Amino acid sequence: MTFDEGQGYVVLATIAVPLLAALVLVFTPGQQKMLVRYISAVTGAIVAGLSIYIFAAYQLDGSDAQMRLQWVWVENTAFLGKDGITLNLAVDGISALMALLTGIVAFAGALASWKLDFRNKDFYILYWTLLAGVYGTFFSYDLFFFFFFYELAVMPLYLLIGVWGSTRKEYGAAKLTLMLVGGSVLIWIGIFAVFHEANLGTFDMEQLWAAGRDGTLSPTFQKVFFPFMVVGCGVLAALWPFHTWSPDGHMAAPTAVSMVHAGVLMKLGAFGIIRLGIQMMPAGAEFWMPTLMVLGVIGAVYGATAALTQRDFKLISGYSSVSHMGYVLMGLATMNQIGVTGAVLQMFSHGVMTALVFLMIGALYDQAHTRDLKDFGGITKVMPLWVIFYSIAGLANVGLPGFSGFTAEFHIFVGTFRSYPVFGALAIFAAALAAAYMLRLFAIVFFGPFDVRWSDLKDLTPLERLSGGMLIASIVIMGVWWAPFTDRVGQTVTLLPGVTG
Amino acid sequence: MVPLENYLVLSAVMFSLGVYGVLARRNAVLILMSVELMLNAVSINFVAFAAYLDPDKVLGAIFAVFIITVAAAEVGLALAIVIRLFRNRATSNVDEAASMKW
Amino acid sequence: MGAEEAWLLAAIPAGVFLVLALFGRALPRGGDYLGVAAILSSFLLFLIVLVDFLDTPGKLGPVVNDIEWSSIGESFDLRMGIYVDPITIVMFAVVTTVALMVNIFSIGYMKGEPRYYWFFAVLQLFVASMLLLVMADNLLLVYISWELVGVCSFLLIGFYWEKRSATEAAKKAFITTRIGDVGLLIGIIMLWKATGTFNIQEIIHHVEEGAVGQNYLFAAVAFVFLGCMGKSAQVPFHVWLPDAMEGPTPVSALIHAATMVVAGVYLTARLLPLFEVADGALLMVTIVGLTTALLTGFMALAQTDIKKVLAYSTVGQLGFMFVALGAGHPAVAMFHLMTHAFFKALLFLGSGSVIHATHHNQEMDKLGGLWKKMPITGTTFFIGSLALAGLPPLAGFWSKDEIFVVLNDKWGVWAVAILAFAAVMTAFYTTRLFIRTFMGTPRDKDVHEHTQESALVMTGPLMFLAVLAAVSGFVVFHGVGKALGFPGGITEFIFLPHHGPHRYHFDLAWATASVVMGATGLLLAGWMYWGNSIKRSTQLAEAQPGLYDLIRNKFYFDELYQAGIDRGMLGFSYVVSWFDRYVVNDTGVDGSAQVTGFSGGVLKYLQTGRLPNYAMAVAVGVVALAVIGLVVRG
Amino acid sequence: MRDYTIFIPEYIAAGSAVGIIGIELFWPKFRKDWLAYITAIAALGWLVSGLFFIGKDPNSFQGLIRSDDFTTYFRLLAASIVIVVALMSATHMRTRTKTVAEYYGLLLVAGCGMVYMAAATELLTAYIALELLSFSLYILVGYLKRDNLSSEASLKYILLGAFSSAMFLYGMSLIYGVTGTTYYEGIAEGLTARGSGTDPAVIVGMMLILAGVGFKVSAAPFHMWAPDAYEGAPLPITAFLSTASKAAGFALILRLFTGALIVDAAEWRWAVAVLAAVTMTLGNLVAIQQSNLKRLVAYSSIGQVGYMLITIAAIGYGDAKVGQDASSALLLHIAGYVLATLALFAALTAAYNRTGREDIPGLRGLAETQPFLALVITIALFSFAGLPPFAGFATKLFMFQGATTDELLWLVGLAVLNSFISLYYYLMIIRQMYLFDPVGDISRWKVSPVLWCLAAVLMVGVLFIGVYPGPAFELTERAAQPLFEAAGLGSFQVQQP
Repeated sequence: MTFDEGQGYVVLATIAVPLLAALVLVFTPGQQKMLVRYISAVTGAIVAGLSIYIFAAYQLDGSDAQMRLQWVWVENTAFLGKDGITLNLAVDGISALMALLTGIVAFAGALASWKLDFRNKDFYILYWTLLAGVYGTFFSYDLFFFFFFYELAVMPLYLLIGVWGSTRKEYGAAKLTLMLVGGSVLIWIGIFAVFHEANLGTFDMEQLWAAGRDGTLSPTFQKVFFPFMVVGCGVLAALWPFHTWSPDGHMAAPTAVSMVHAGVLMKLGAFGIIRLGIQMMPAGAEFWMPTLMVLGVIGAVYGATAALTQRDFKLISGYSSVSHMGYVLMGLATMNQIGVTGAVLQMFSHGVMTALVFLMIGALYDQAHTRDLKDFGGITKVMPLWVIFYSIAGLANVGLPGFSGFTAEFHIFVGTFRSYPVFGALAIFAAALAAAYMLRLFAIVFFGPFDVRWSDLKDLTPLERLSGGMLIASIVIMGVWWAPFTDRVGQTVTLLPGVTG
Repeated sequence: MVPLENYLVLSAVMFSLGVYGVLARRNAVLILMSVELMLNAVSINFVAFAAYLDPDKVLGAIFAVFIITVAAAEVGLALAIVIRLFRNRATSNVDEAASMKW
Repeated sequence: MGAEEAWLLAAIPAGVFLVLALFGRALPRGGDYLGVAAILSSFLLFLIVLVDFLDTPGKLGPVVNDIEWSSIGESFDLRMGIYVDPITIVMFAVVTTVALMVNIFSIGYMKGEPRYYWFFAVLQLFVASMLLLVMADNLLLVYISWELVGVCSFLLIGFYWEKRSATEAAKKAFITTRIGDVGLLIGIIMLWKATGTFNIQEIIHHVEEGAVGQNYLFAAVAFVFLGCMGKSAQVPFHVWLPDAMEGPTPVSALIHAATMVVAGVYLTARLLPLFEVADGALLMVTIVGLTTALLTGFMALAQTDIKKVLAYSTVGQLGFMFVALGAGHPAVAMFHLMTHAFFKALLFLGSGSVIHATHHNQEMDKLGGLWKKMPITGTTFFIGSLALAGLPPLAGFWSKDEIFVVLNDKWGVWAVAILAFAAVMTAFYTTRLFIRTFMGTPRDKDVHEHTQESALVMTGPLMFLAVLAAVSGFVVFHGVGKALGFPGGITEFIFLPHHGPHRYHFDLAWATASVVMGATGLLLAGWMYWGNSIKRSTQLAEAQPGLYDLIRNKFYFDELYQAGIDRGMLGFSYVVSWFDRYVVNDTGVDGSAQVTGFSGGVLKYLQTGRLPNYAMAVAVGVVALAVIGLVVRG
Repeated sequence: MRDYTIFIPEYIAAGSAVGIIGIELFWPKFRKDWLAYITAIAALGWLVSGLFFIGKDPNSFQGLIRSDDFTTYFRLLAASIVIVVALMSATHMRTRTKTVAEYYGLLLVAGCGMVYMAAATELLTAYIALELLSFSLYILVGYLKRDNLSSEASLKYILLGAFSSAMFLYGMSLIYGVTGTTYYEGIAEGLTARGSGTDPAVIVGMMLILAGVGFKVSAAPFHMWAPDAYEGAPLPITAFLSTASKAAGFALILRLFTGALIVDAAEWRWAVAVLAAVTMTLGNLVAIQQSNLKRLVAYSSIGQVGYMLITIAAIGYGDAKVGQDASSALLLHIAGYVLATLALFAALTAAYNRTGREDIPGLRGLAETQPFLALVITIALFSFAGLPPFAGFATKLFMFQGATTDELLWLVGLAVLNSFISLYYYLMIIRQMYLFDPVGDISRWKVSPVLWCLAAVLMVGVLFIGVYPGPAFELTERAAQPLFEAAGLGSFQVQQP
């Protein structure tokens, strides 16, 4: 076993460990709530460790996919030829970063759910299943498994939100699930068409990408089916106007689910656009990217504008996610190295900071049982640490230098400006709107006269501090010293077809 | 010799009459009889085709025999069910047996 | 240790910030001594850098030290580093000196305040960011530190967050400057797009080579200038600065008078070669500066809050600096920047001393006759006021005088006239402020009785700054400069490479005119307010009620903005929210679900439960298929 | 050469059926649930004897019956279904009727019918097999004599069944008239020899045949009987209807359409596509509005039929390779679908035994009172909806992929859209189980061990096919291979790139 193969098993472990945890939990008695928590915490720690390892061990030697693991799954059967379906796991610069994000957020989310008491076993089973799906999607180099894990990540959401959620949870859960699965309808169709058109008898993505590059998938074909892939994935990435699950879904979701969903799952959509759109159909990308740019800009401005007057914490975050994912789409749509890198960085950045925001909202809501901004005031007095954490997330959200948001948005702005100056300017303007809605929240909730009815609020628990601290560390590291991130992402981005220098 | 077309027309007419009966009748027994009419039309078809087209002249005839047999069984079964319905509801009108819908 | 290591200046306060932010609460006295020590070491380092810089062979060449920061493929190479040149040195001097004074002053002023440690922590962060800002060699780093100082400003304005007004002011400051920053970032990226680099010197080089088209360059420069206007509170972005006075007074002295608000001036000075190449850019700068100087002069006339008066005067003085830049003389602007920093910090700290002594009373109407009670504060404040009014031989005189000279050279007499009027108003309201606060008889006995002179920890910085306010103007002279190590005086020390040095000449005519302006304002104010009387001014206000209201209400800028935000931005937001809820969501998303469900509800009635209908369906199906097969396809 | 050995498995099944009826006839006090277990054991014997046929050379009985891997596949499927349904019925039927021997006997007989529908290579044989299955089902559907709904369902089913088999027969007679034979191979030859050009008799005959088989698999608009029959039938029979009956229908269709009618594919493939589109859309849309679980499953299975029909259309549109691939995938999907359906019904039966309610709110709070059943139901429903890691995802993906041709991409798209719609009503069921608290008794209750094991095994099966579809897919590929060899099109090798 070579070293690279050994690393392949590390990659496999990121999928296997959560699944194993879910399986172990299935056989854990539901009354043993503490045991369930410990299992989950340990799993989270392992997964985070593996993710950090993968990120750190990713070689900056100019090669693309590394740490490969290849197991034949189904081949030479019916229409499946050689390598028809393989469990083909590998890491590239983009997925290395996404894995890091997932590891951190998953661990943080597992800790954040410590307080959960109602059927926590079932919760964690679904939670870890979801995360296995997320990891699988990021690492799969096989279209079948890519989509398999993609759907696997979406599937548990209905129950996670429906059972453990809050405000209008049934509606939110159903809408979220249906919209996401509705998006994958388009992906299904796209997959069928691509497989049929490429006629290679394999779901191996690298072969399909090659087919996309060398014209086996004709330009006309790519133009027709690119929207299927991109809109399908775009729903998960809150592509305007398919974003409305985001506010309602986030409002309904429990803390950890919001964290993972906004933090990681939405990134699957953008990731899918890279994998299935840019990499598979470069000609289609060239044709459609201006349209995606327009939608991204609309999303960015629209989300920020709508967030300006919301009164619910989670609605603000929901709309702000729409806005930030708009940036991601813009970055991808630039089709130049800087913009696409920025988009990937923004995926990470938005992931950690939104996870932090939702963690904080959860910490408040668990005690206050209301999320109406107007109910609060001067919270700093009783929850200073909470305010500091929230502020860091908020300021990262605003794109303040020193925090990850800036690093990412800066690259996106530069990339966008390069190709579409006017949209770049609009995007920067939307960032100013972000300052407006965030500061409005700060001003109303953190500051001003203290309302005595909140004297009983407790500040963050040690676990919340730990999970929040990890997220903050990621935010700050990326904000201050982003070379490790750009190096890895850039290495892959430069190899993407159609992405210019 | 009577041309084949005559048989076919006869069969078609009988079949259509059967279909009409199924669609128009409300009494389960009458519907059953209409179905028998249709089956008989099929039998005519088979026998006629066998006589005119099949070199062995046997396949169609065998088919007809089987159809008759199966039809008999079918009628037996169906009548039993109709009777049970009648016992339960005191009617053999199919329109009244419509408690399951939508 | 040399100028290459100037980054240590910023690193030390930054480190102390982390220590204070994390552990300050647990430290005895909130760790204020750490703060002072950090700034002191920065100050000392500055002196080392200065000496090293002046000793550098090759005559004051810039010092560059940069490292590879990040890169993406071949296309995007980012280097970060420091660039130390005379402009930087001057900024170092201003920032470290004033910061040191303010830190010491704050020990007395902030005593007993809640979150004492936090105040010092953020102060350190501010100093670090500000120092980073002035030594950054590229626009990206400038933007980064630019935003960081903005956040510090936000945090410190909102220091008393329990007060709704402080919170609102902080928000306003942040968002207003942020709008300017949008421009700045756009401008930076436009420049990058045209030149492929963020490095300031390289950009200047490319632009001077003519690599950028005129219109494009003007647009880029105008956007950058938008950011400068926001940060330096130029009309129409000036609204945040007076409100920012909600913060603790030392903060007002350091951030909102001496250092942060001059960042715009600094950046414009730094990029002035671009402004010179772009047609009309200098005129734009001049117009903005003149407008600001004039309008804020008016606004300051009717203010009764000590700090508000000073705030408007700050904005006005920043206008002066921009005028100097608009005239194409960064050296003059930087000179005024420096003298202004000293005397304005002095004034703010002095007003802080008053406020502290009177238990947070800053309304002139309740003060008066404080000189006797607070002799040191009064004296130093007097020196500061005269410097602001521009009377010789105080620092403000020399720098302001130079501005008139270069303005006249560049744009002629009409501009000078406007600025002169502003200068007269400056002298007027400064005098008014001094008289109403320190002279006459106390208007509020209660306040007056409890007032006593501040402790040495506060008066010490006042005295130090008073000395600087008095003498720092002399650095303009060749002799003084030579003695200090930069022969030719400060204007020759700071110059744009291709301009060649500009040596200061004392011009008696301009000096006289300048003195006349100051004296006019001073006498006018004395005539109006001397002797504890506001009868004359009241009469004046009653004579021109419309004008008075206009000035008193600051030309209704705030109201206009408020309406714009409420009606425009928030209204738009409500429209978008409504659209999102009812059109996109309820109609689009839920609607399609309902249509689907409804069609199911209609279709299910096909299942009538009646057998003949079922049979009919079968028959119809067959017939339809057969007909299609025969007719349509056949 | 008459090789009767190919009938051995069915001898076992039919013999056992007679034996079981005999037991109750002569020993009326015999425990009813034991009869169920005997049936299951008999079916197990049937299954085991069927295993011996795997991989044997194809063998034809007088050109009427073909024993090949395709037959074996459906034999194994039929035996498995019978085992599961018999076990399901053990507790369910014990309290609901006085005599159950015929019930189990007919179950076995129906299974035999299913096998011969798959094995028949001649029209009359196919017809007899079809009627064997149908007659058994007519009785089984109406087995609850005192239940009004059961009788009504049976009546509707038999009358419509007779009506449609008359149509089917009329179609057969027309084909016979055109080709002069009833053997599939002969028909194919006859149609080929007839040359090109549209013959009205052929078209009408094919449409009538289509109606006949469409009725069997409940394709719209021939589906009307299904919801009512499903609702009226005892729960295990509903399970049988939606699995065995459908699978048998498709077995017949595959044999007939690939063996006999493939040469005139241009005449029927569009009709199948249209039927598929109508069927899936109607089934799924109407399913949204159902409140009775059985009816809901009925409509949902109608939707499933729509998906499966796409492959039939693809066989018509594509070449032999496409046909082969599509039918392999179809067989795989049928396997997955059968597993999930049986799992669902095993769980529903257990729930019904406890609550006696068959409407959706009857499942309210099941996650609290019986989490295992809730889990099984959820997995089955997600499998229907095509979500991983359950069978439905992989099999549906393969089936649609196999059916994707240039002409049918639109239909595949519609199918995916429909399966998305179906998720909505599946979620409505899951919602009742998980999102709401149980009403009344909230204590945990126990499922009978048999049903528990049954559900567990089926659930594992669903998961296995979903996660590792390879072995099953290879199996179904082998099962589908004889179809295209027997058609006289010449055997072809699956191309290995």
